[in-house]
This record gives sequence, C-alpha cells and structure tokens, in this order.
Amino acid sequence: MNMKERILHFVHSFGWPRIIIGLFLLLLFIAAPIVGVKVSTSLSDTLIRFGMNSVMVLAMVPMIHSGCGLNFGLPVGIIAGLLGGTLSLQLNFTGGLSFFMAIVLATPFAVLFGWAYGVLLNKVKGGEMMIATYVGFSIVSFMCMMWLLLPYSNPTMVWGYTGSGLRTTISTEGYYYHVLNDFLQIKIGSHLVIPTGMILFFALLAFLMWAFLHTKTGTAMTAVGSNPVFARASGINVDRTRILSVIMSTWLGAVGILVYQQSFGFIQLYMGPFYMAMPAVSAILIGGASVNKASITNVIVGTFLFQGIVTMTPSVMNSAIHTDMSEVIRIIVSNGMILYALTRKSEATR
Amino acid sequence: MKQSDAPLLEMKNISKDFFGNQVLTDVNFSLRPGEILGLVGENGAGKSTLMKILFGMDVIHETGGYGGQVLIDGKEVHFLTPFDALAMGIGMVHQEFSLLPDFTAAENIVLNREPLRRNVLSEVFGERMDTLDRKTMHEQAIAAIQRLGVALDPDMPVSEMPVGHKQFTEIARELSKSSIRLLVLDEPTAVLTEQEADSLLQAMRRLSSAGIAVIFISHRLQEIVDVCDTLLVMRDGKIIKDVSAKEADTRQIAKWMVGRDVSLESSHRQFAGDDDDIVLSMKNLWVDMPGETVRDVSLDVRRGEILGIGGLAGQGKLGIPNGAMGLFPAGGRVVFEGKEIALNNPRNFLDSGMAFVSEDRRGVGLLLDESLEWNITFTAMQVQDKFLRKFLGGLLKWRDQNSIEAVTDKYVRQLEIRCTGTKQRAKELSGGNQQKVCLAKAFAVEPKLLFVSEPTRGIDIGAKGLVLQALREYNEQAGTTIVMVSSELEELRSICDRIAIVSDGRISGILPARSDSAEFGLLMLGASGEQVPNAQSGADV
Amino acid sequence: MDKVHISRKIWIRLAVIVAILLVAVLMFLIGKQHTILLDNKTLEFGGETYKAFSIVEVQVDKEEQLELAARDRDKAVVTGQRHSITVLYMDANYEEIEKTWKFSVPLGEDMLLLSVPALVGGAEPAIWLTHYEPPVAAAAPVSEEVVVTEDAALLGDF
Amino acid sequence: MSPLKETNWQKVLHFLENNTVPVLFLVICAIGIPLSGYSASYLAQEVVVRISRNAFLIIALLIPIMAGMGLNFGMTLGAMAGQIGLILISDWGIVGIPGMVLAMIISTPISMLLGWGCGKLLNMAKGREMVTSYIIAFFMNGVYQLVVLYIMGTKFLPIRSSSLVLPRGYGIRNTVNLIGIRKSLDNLLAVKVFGISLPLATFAVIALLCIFVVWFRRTKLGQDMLAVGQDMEVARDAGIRVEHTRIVSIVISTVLAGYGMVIYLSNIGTLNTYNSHSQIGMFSVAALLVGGASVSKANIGNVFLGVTLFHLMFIVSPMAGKNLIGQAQLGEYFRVFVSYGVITMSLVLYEVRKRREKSRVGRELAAGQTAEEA
Repeated sequence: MNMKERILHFVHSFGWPRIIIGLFLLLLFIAAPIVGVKVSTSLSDTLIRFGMNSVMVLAMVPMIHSGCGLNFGLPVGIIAGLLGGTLSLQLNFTGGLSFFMAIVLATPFAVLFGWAYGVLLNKVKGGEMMIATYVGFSIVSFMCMMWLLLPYSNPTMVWGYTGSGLRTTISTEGYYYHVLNDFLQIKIGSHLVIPTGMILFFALLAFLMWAFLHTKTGTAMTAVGSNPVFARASGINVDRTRILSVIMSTWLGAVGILVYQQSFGFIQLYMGPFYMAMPAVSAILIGGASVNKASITNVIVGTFLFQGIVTMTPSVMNSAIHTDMSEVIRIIVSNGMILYALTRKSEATR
Repeated sequence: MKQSDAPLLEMKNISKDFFGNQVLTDVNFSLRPGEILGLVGENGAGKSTLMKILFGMDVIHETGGYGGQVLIDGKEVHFLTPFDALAMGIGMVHQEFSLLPDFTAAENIVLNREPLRRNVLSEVFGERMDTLDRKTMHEQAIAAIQRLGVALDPDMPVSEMPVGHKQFTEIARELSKSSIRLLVLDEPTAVLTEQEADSLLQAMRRLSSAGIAVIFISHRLQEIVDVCDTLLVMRDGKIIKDVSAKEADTRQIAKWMVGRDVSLESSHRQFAGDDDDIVLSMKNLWVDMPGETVRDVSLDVRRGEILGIGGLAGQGKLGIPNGAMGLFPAGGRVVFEGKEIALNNPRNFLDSGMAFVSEDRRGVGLLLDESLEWNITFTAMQVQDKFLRKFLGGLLKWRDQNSIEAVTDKYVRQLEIRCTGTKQRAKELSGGNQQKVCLAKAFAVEPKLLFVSEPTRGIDIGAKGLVLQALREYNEQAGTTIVMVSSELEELRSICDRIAIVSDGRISGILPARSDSAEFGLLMLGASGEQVPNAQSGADV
Repeated sequence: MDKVHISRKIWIRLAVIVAILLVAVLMFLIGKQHTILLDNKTLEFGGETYKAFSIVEVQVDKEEQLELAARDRDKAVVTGQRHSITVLYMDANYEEIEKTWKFSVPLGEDMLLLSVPALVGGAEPAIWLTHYEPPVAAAAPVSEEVVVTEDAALLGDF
Repeated sequence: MSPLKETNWQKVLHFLENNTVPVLFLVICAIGIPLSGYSASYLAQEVVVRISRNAFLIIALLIPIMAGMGLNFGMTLGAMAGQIGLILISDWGIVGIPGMVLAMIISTPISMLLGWGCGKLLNMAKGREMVTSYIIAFFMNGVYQLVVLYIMGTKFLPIRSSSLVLPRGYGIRNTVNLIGIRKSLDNLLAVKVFGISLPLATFAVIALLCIFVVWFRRTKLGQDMLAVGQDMEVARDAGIRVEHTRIVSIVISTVLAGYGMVIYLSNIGTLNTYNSHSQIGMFSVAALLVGGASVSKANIGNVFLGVTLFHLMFIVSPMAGKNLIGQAQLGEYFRVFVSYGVITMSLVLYEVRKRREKSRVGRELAAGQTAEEA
C-alpha cells in the first residue's frame, strides 16, 4: 500500500523518535495480516479514531503559535464542551441539531474560560506548561462537584435513584450519536468504513485555522510565538494576542470533545477529561511539532501516527502474543514523546 | 628574588582578530609587582579582549587563539581556562557582580574554597560530604577584608548590601585566594559613590604596597591619574600611549582616547536645522533599561537633522530610544510634532510616525525563524495595514503575498542584501545583512523620524559603509529626521549634524559634529557642559 | 599521597557495600517467615509406626500452646531458622511428660509438616519434619482480575 | 496613633501575602472541623498517624528545592523503587522490621539509577524542571507497569507466591497485602498519651531524617546546592560542578522517596500496585505547599505544618460534605479540587512574585523622578 512510502516520507523529516514510531506503526500494519488481523478493519478503526481526536489535537496549534507552549490545559476547553453537550441534552435537542446546539452552547463557556485562562497564563509567562496542567486538573476536579450540584433534570443524564447529580457516563444515543460519522459515510467492502462526515468536519476546522494564520492577526500570532519582543516592538499587544490564542485553543478543545463524544457514544463526566490533554499533546509532537512551532500538517500526521499505534497495538499484540500491552505502550510512547520535546536543547532556550 | 629582573607580567606584541576584523594589533606592555597600571580607552578599543586573552577565556580559543606571547615571571604561559590564570595568582573583578544574593559576604568570599572538616559520611561518600568549618571560613573572610582594608560585615547577606560593599566583597574574594599577585579591576568604581570609590582607591594603594600588582580599568580619568603609576591608553586595538601617570592630565588622556585625524570632515554636509522647528522633544525622560539606565534626559530634535547620541557603554545612551519607543519601563514626557506620546506602548510610538532600529538585532530586531519577507513587511503590515488584501469591507485582512514579495525585492536590491531569496530565513544571513533587513523593516514603515541604535555594531567594514550610506541617503531624499545612537564617536561625527553625549543617564552636552574630539571625550567622561566650551548642556535646551 | 587516599576511599566504600549486603542477608535470615503444620496423625515410616496421641499439647517457641486431639492438625507461624518445640503428652502409663526439642528450618521452605508422634517417637528429623506443598485449589477456577492501571487521580486516601 | 495602626495593618497584610496558602487552609479547616463533627481526640489521632505515615516522603522533596530545581515530581520514581522492594520481600516472605529494611536496601540501587537518569534529563531541560520531572514520572510509570505487569512472574523475574501473581500466571495483582510488615515499625515502640497512641519508633526515624537534612545544609555539598540554587552561572564560575550537583540532589531525593514509600505502605498495610506511587508525588507536593513552602524555599517546618493542615482538610471534608449537602462524594471531590487548587495557586503566586521583583527598579526610578520634580 502506498501508505508505507507516505509514512516513511513523513517520518524521515521528523527526527529519530518519530522515525521509530513510524516504523513501529509500519511494522504493525505489516504484521497485522500475518497474525490474522484484518488490515481493512484496523485501518477504518484508525480513521475513526483519527476523526475523533484530530480536532482536540488541532486545539494545540493556536497556543503553540502564540508561544504559550503545549496546551496541557486542554481540559479547560473540554469542560466547556461538556457543559455545552449536557446543556444541549438537557434542552432535549435531538439529532444533528443537538450537536450544533452543543457547539453553540459550549461557545460562551469556551470564550469565558479561555479568556480567564489566558489572563492567568499571561501572569506566568515562562511557567505556562506546568501551571496549565494544574489549571486543567483544578477545573476538572471543581466541575466534579458541579456535576453533582448543578440542577440537571433530564432523566437520561441524572442518577436514577436520587434523581439529581449527573451520571459518570451519559449516552449520546438519540441525541448527537454518530451525526458526523454517518454523514456521507463510505463503505468499501464489508470492513473498510470511512467516516467522511467527521473527517470533513475536521478538514473544515483545519482549513479555517490555516486561513486564520494567513490573516493579519494570524501573522501577528505567529510572530508573538516566534519572538515576543519583536512583536512588541512592532506594536503588537502581545498579551491580547496570547489571550486570543488561548480562547481559540479552548474553543477547539470544546468542539473537539463534542466530536469525540458523537463518535464514542458517551459523554464522560467527572474524572473523565482528566488526562485527555496528554494524548493530544503527544500526538501533535509525534506529528513533528515542537514546543514553539506547529502546523496543520503536524496535526494530521501526528494524529494519524498516534491513533494508528493506539488502535493497531492491541489487536496485533493480542493475536500475536495473547497479551494486551497497548496501554503500557501508549503511556511510554506518548510521554516519551513529550519528554523528548521538552529536553531538546534547541527548545530548552525558550 | 628573581622578580626584580623579570617583570611579573609581560605581554609581547599581542594581536587578535575575530573572523577577519582586527581588534588587537601588536600590543606590548609589562607590569612589575606592586605596580598599578591604568588602562583606558573607548568601548571597543580592545581593553576587554586584552583581558580575555590574559585569562584564557573560552571565546579566545573558540575564535582561533591570539598572536604574541604572555609571559609571567619571564616564562611564557598559555592559560586554557580562567582557573589556570587563578593558579598563577591572577584574579579579576568583573564589572557585573558574580555574587550569590542569599549568601553572606563571608560565604561569597570563600565560595567553593570553603575550609572543610572530615566526618564519618565523607569517608564513605567523598569530600563533598565534609562539613563546612564556619569558624575558619569567617576568619579567612575577615583576613581578606582586612587585607583590603575596608569596613565590610562578613555576616551580611549580599542582597542587603549597598552596591559598594558588593564590589568590595568581589575584590575580597580575589584577595582571599592566597597566591594572588595580580588583580584586574574592570571599572570597579563605576557603581560606587565618591567615598566608596576613595576607600577603594586607598585599598588599591595598600595592595600595591603589599606587592600586589593591579590593572585598573576605568573611565573616571581623575582616579586613574590619582592612583596609577603607569597609564596605558588604547584605541582601535592599539596602544596609543604608555606613559607614567604623573605626566598626564585628564584632558590629554581624553584626547588620546577618542582623538583621531578626522578625515571625513569634508563629507560633512552643512545642515543646521533651527530650534524653532523641533520635531521631537523629550522632557525628564527616565528609562529602566538594565545596564543602560536613563535618569533624567531632556533633548530636542530638529526637523530634518541627523542627531547623534554618543557616550560610553552603560551610561544610558541606549536607554533613550528604547525608552522613547516603550520597550522598557519609562517615564517623563515625549512630544512628537506637538502631540504627547504616551510611553510604555510601542504602538503609540509607531502610530505617530516614528520607527526604531534596535541595537539588539537578534533579540528585538528580527524574527530569526521567519523569512525576509515577514521580517521586512511585518511592522508595516501590523501598524499601517500595508501589504494586506481586505475582504468583507476590511473585516477579513488577508496577507497579500504579491505586494509583500514586491517590496521585499525592492529593499533587497536597494540595500544590496545578500540572500538566496526573499524566502530565506533571517537567521541564515550575516550580521551586516541582518542589519540591512532591520533598516528595510524601518524604511517600509516610511517613518517621519527614525531612531537607529548601534547600526554598525558587530558588522564588517564594508557593510558599515553601506549602512551609514543608506541612512544618509534616506535622510536626504525622504527628509526623514534621524536620531542615531552609537558608541563609535567617529561614526557619529562622520554623518551627524549634532551630537549629544550621554553620561550617567543624563545629557552632559550637545556639540556640533565638527567640534574638537577632546571636548567630546571630556563630555563622555562626565564633565558637565559648563566645563566644555561651546557645548550647550542638555538640561537647558 | 593522593593515590593512597583514593585507594583508601575505595576500600572504605567496598567495605560499606559489603556490610550492606551482609545486613541484607541477615535480614533475609531473621525475617524469613515459615508456617509449621503441627500434625498429630499416626505415621507409618520404614516399618516403624508412630502412633498418634489421643491428646497432646504443643508449643513452638513462645507461641500460644496448641492442643491437638488425635488426627488433628494445627499451624504455627514462625520467623527465622532456629526454633524450639515443647510437647506435653501422656505416655503409656499415663504419666505427663514434657519434652523440648530444638530444630532449625531449612531457609527455602515456606511450609513444613511436623509430625508430633514421629518427633516424640524419636525418629530422624528427616522423618518428623518434612516439606509440605499446599494443595493448589483446583476447585472453582479463579476469575481473571481486571488490572486498573490508570491512576485514580487522587481519588484515594493518603 | 493612626500611623502605628497603619503599620500594624500593613504587617498583617504582608504576613497574609506571604502565607496565603496556609492561612487559606486554616480557614478551610476552621469551617470544616465543626461541620464534620469529629471529636478532637479522633482528629488528633488521625493527624498523628498521617504525620508518621507521610512526613518522610515529604521531606524527600526538600533537597531538590535547595538545589533550585523546584518541586521534584520525579519522587514518584523513588516510590516505584520502594514498591518493587516491597513486592519482592512479600514474595520471599520476609516480615517485620527485617522485611522493611530489606525492602529499603533493594530499593536503593533502583532509586539511584532512576534518580540519576531523571537528573540527567532535568539538566537537559533547565528552566522547566518541574513540568519535565512531572512528565518523567508519567513516562516511568509506563516502564514500571511494563516490568510489574508483564515481566514479573515470568521466567525473567520469577514470582512464586500465588497471592501476588495474577491468575493469568504473570504480572502482579492490583493490590498486594503487606500484612507481614504492616505497622511493624509503628508498633515497635508505641505509647499512649491521653488515649492517643504515638508510634515513637517511626517518629524517631523521621527525626533522624530531619537531623540529616539540617546537617546536610552544613556540608560542602549542601552549600554547593544552595549556591547552584541561587545562580548556576556564578556557581559555575566559582568552579562548582553545577550539573553534577543537580543530579546528586535528585538522586538523594529519589532514594529518600523510596524509603519513605516503604514506611508509608508499611503503615497502610496494602500496596495498590498500579497507583499508590502516582498519587504519592501529587499528595506530597500539595502537602508541602500547604505548609507554606514555595517552589524556591522550603524547610522542615513547612513539612509538618503542611501534613497537619492538609490532612485535617483531607479527613474532615468528606464528612463535612455529607453533613452539608448529604453527599460524602462531594467532600471527596472537594479535597481533590483543593489539593490541585493549592498546587496551582502556589505555582502562580511564585511566578507572579518573580515578575514583580523584576519591575522594582522602574518604580524606584519613577519615585526618584517625582522626588526631583517635587
């Protein structure tokens, strides 16, 4: 399959850890048929997971561009998304409309949270990443309390016996379940399924991002990330630009989780969003981004590689050595990647 | 002993070049034990390079070593690291303190040479587990302080010290190194008050009488004359004068320092704007720029002129444009074309039609990772909405690639920027070309007034000429007023109409470019305007 | 001089490491836990028959005293190698006899079977103190337990 | 009269500013304790237990802070080493104090190795040590799982005891019962005072560690760490081996964390194989910060104040939540939130203070100006 060359080509321009990861994935794809795993199935799994996660990975781009570093605070956006989603369910919107409304309802929260989060990050220039991580944790654990207290009433969402407090997982069945997956879905043979709608949706957002980076403001944002002092000396309001980037990241995070849910089928509340930042962060790094440079290509390549590994490892491993080491491998790969990015000399200067 | 015949230190026809540009040529001098040698010269005259060679700093090796010999007690030596120099009993006190704020004077003085006591654990885990012998530490510190003969509390944390005491602590640290025979003091008095400075000078005399030689680098000529035995004047990497301090007076020295046969005299155009047409006026400007603090500057700029701002490093000349632009916290009043510019926000500065080419090319001037196109057009794009295509009634402002390339091309040709193309990254260019890119960036804004800071710092002769030429032309053709800050007086004199000299964060005087160099020299060295004939003191313009 | 010092340092360090290793071994020896099954069953061995007591009291080290009726089995958990066992029984002519034996447990063994009759009967240690393999609970196949690897994010006690 | 008041008021403000976190916690506890309705003696007993359980671990954080490397989230590595030691001894059936000592001895080389690697990496990430050490902890967690879940119990690393190994035949179970060493240190020498039992032996060990830390500050190495912590460049100019010093500080911290983990788990009595360690880092850091430590300054006082306050909050919040809204769950989420909130807050305060320092000079100049004009 021509994907081999494509992956190889990508990987060669991305330094050794990416080469290893790429080759590993390649190996998995080669091994798959040998150990009797349907390549077509795993390929469509990969595509679906790609669609599910790509938007959240895209959410990394604005903040990296504006020099706020890797957005470990993605949960902030996710929370906004959860609020949007739950509200949309609460108001009993159904089908495509519920998804649209979820995004609409999530937006004000995303903007508000993003703004506050951005203001905070401006106060702690240089220490963004660590603090972002903990802001994420704090808001998640704070919302844990809110999920219990907020007066949601939709019976599909609240605990049956008490009638109050949201469940830990809420099905999106009958609401926006698979609204994107099934849109223009293409079935090739019995196994290869392409979730066209979801991928188109990502493509749309990706295009908007690309376009934004070609506008005056987008240019300013890139400059702020590349050299804040230069930007300042060119009359840019660095802080405002950074806040804008954080708001964008947060909003994309919110949309990202909604896309994830509509495909996954469940809204995971409470500790659900806790570690969601990690995979997104490592995905974009695997895609060739660095702590202060990222492009749409990085997003696509990274998400594909990362999700490819996450989907392929369990199936192949299971049928090969009858143990599922995928979890461990995921942890090692993703965190190893982040570690590599953090400890690279070139970036340690910033 | 044999010290009598062979001098303690001798440097024989030392020469050094950084990638082709000669910074030291054939430097010779020698130093007897207990002798105090005064070393004076403008910034960039080669003083610091000379010292770096003496201490075998890495920069020297990394840039291909030096020519000539360094002899100690008549034997040639090659120091690979400053620690080798220390081993031979040569110590240096740098301008900027290298002290640990939370440690006491004593702890700083014996830093990493603490007296230790062995204990059980250190037998197992090695010397580093030895306990500190605080008592002896204290004694050693006191000994060093007494040797220096100043009042300094060994138990006071550095963070709570007045700046003078920090200086003393630094020196005491060198003295506490038992073998010390030669001490280099790099502008130790620059930060000191009068009394502190005096006590330091006395300390130096005491040291010399104790047989310790001192190399004293200072811009306060009076001190040099007072304390030194011999005097070394450097200029352009050469030793201009090597005289006994007795037969020199400050005015002479100043002339030696800056005085050159001014050949560019002829090329001076006769332009004298008048004080009725003031385009920019600053009142009581203060700027908190680290190392270049501006305390109280009042300065008027005439329309159409090229005003030079000179002065020694660290006196605050760089602070003026940086503060005016708002890159560093500043206060006071800046009035441009009659309307006041709010400080601390570059946007106001740019909007009012001024531009600034920073001395810090890589830090402030350029987007090193981006293309020339971006570097040149960015400011104009952001400030004046140039090079943009507007859609939806200006709601959507799209980068206009064509016009960007066009204008970049124009400047690449006009300023002869050597590059593979307009897409090349700024960091891949040579210093000179980077400087030109910075100019292009400023020109692209088409400012009414242009601040240029150190436009020729660290670029080769050829590029220098071009850059200055470009500035001159831009001033004459576009009629743009230019305020140029430079530490190279000759450069200023070659293209400026008037030159203001900054000293200790204040304007010490403004002279026509063709005045006698000695007068500039004196102004630089802090003589106030009154002492210098035909110089208007800055304060009352 | 310097050389001497270096080698001295190395010696000291070696000594320390060895000492630590010794401590480790020592800890292993004195900390090792053994389960001794005290068994009051009639034991046939090499023609000899050691008859079970109708009732016997056994005490290992300073553990609490155990009363074993015929065909009883009880266990004592001990740490370390050397132990003593005190048996209080009635002989043929109903005289109370209290006897104490010293014995040491082989390091490797987790569980041992000590036959009191054989012990009292004065048989070889190899006979009255034997290795014991606990029967593997073949019954009721244990359900595979799901491993929870992702940490509960502070939702635990501390 | 009035100016005096003024100054006092300022004093109070200044104190509050420098001790925001502890004060905040005092308030939380003050509200929470009555709500929870626990008796004083119960709380006292609990706090005593928690101190004996956690103090050692938290003290392990002090040394990297000395060396200016911030909060060492990499202490998790030490915890892992300690757990491996415990797993082995419970497989070998070594019990009591000997078991604990053996576990510590086993953990030491592992901790050293991990700590050394961690230090190496942190030297490659100067200026962002904390986030890096945090990620290292995650990364090593993966490696730890690889070893414990897939290698232990195989022929490479045999585990005999069936109570440890998963039914599938390899890998360690979710929980390991440490009955053999449970409380063996605490009960070694326990006395009752006013119905509160004090595990003196444990306290003695902790006291020893405190003495070591205090003494350590007086050693050459300690001095070097303080120097490196203040200014790496100056230290390097003075000939101090900066990188090495930093690595050593991490190694020491990791080893201590390993010992701390053994003590901690021996007190609890069961080992959650796959998340005891990952929680420890977080909790210890939180507790230390609650005690008023900052990223750059911490002392033994902070440790004990921190443990006390943090755990008071920790113990009372579920009950308080229950009595307040009738949901213990809420209280549990609350304490999680507070733990993270505290870390966030102290990190932010630290960064903000750092920046405020920078802008000081400007204000002085401005003051000078106005003075001149006046």
